[in-house]
Amino acid sequence: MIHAAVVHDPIAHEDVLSRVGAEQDGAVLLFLGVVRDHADGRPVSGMRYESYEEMATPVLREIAEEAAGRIGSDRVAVVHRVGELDIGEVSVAIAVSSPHRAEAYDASRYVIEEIKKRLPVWKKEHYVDGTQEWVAGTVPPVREPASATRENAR
Amino acid sequence: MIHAAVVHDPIAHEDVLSRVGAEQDGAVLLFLGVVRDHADGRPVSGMRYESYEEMATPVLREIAEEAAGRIGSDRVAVVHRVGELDIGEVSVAIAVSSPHRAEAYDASRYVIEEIKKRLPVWKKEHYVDGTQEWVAGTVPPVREPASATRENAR
Amino acid sequence: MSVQALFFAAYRDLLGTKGLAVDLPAGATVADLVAELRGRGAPFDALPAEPAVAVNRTYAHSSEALHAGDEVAFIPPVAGG
Amino acid sequence: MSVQALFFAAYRDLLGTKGLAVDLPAGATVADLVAELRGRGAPFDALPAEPAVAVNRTYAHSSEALHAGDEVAFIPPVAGG
Repeated sequence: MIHAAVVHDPIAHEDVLSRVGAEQDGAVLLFLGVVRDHADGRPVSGMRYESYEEMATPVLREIAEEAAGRIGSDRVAVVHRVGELDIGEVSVAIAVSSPHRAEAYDASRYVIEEIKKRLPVWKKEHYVDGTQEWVAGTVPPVREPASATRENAR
Repeated sequence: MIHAAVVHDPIAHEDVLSRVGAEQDGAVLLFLGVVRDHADGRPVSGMRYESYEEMATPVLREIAEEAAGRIGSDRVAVVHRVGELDIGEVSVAIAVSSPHRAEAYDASRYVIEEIKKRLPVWKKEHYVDGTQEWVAGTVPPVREPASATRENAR
Repeated sequence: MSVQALFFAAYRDLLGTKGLAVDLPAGATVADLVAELRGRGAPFDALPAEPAVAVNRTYAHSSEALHAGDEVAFIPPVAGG
Repeated sequence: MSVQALFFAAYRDLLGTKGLAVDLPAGATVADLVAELRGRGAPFDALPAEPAVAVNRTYAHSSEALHAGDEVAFIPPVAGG
């Protein structure tokens, strides 16, 4: 089952991993994004993640579903944490399983790359010198003909 | 620290995962190879892995060291199991961590691909119908000028 | 008509507010909303001329027409993961 | 001189033995060992003419010279992972 969630509490990666796997799957992949102690050479003491939560949750699910669709597996689980994180804490966990390894790597990579491109989440780095800064991010892509489609949907 | 081992007991993937990770690492990747319930459409009930253990251990270490060298991280751990495995049991666990995700994916993939190419391990599939068969494998590559080098080394 | 503008992260810090209601003429687009806000002067004029925007939690083009009650979020460059 | 030939997996099943000592003339190569074994007839002649071989636990070319006491493993196509 596809699982996608934005959470405030620490991520237990075992719980994310346990959501994937099936008797027909020969490959399981777990990716963990972790707060590291430096950024562009500057010592970092921690990180604050914020999200537009009402939008982040459905976008994360959409990304997970796209990843699943690419590989024909519904064993994709992704959890993104927000709030204050210390060095070494997990900000995102992505678990995928599939019959063959190539698909698992493909789907895992797809999820993290799409998160970086379009998940409405921001992070502020706290530096060891006491200053803090929003991390320079990526402008999310916007599809062109949204207006007509939306009109029709109303 | 680079870790490579061929083991007979079940793999505890948490132990493999816990061998990697460092304060400068923002990406952690765990790959698990799992015995699946079918092969080329035939229902499988289990798998027997055999190795040329005296050679498999150093080759596995060599692969892990090459992967580490590619990405400039020494956080690479790989454990391959041999013996009788049931469906769903882990045959190989690969954990990698690195400052950035691209390197972690690269190193993880390198380890599993090289294992498939040259680790002296074989597997016999046990089919649900009671028959069993050695899995068709890959002829390992052999470097050309081994003779001269070896003479000099003696 | 009235729409609800939301500001996150760097935009919220810039403007000192999480969001505000904005009155717009019927038929106004995302671009019209951005122009209205930037026309207010500092600090609103520091918003980009073409920010990424989500209307009712879906990314929307600047030409998209708005409707009364829409939730229009100004999305700074994202940095998840 | 004598070398120790080892057989794994499908090769072991084929030959019905895990290994055996083989006497070879001084200066014999991997290829000479393979030829000697295949020359024994069934089941040895079912070994490939150019099998992958490891000498003292390192993959070796068929032209590699052998030495007394070498461990020469016949490596069927590998299938780890």
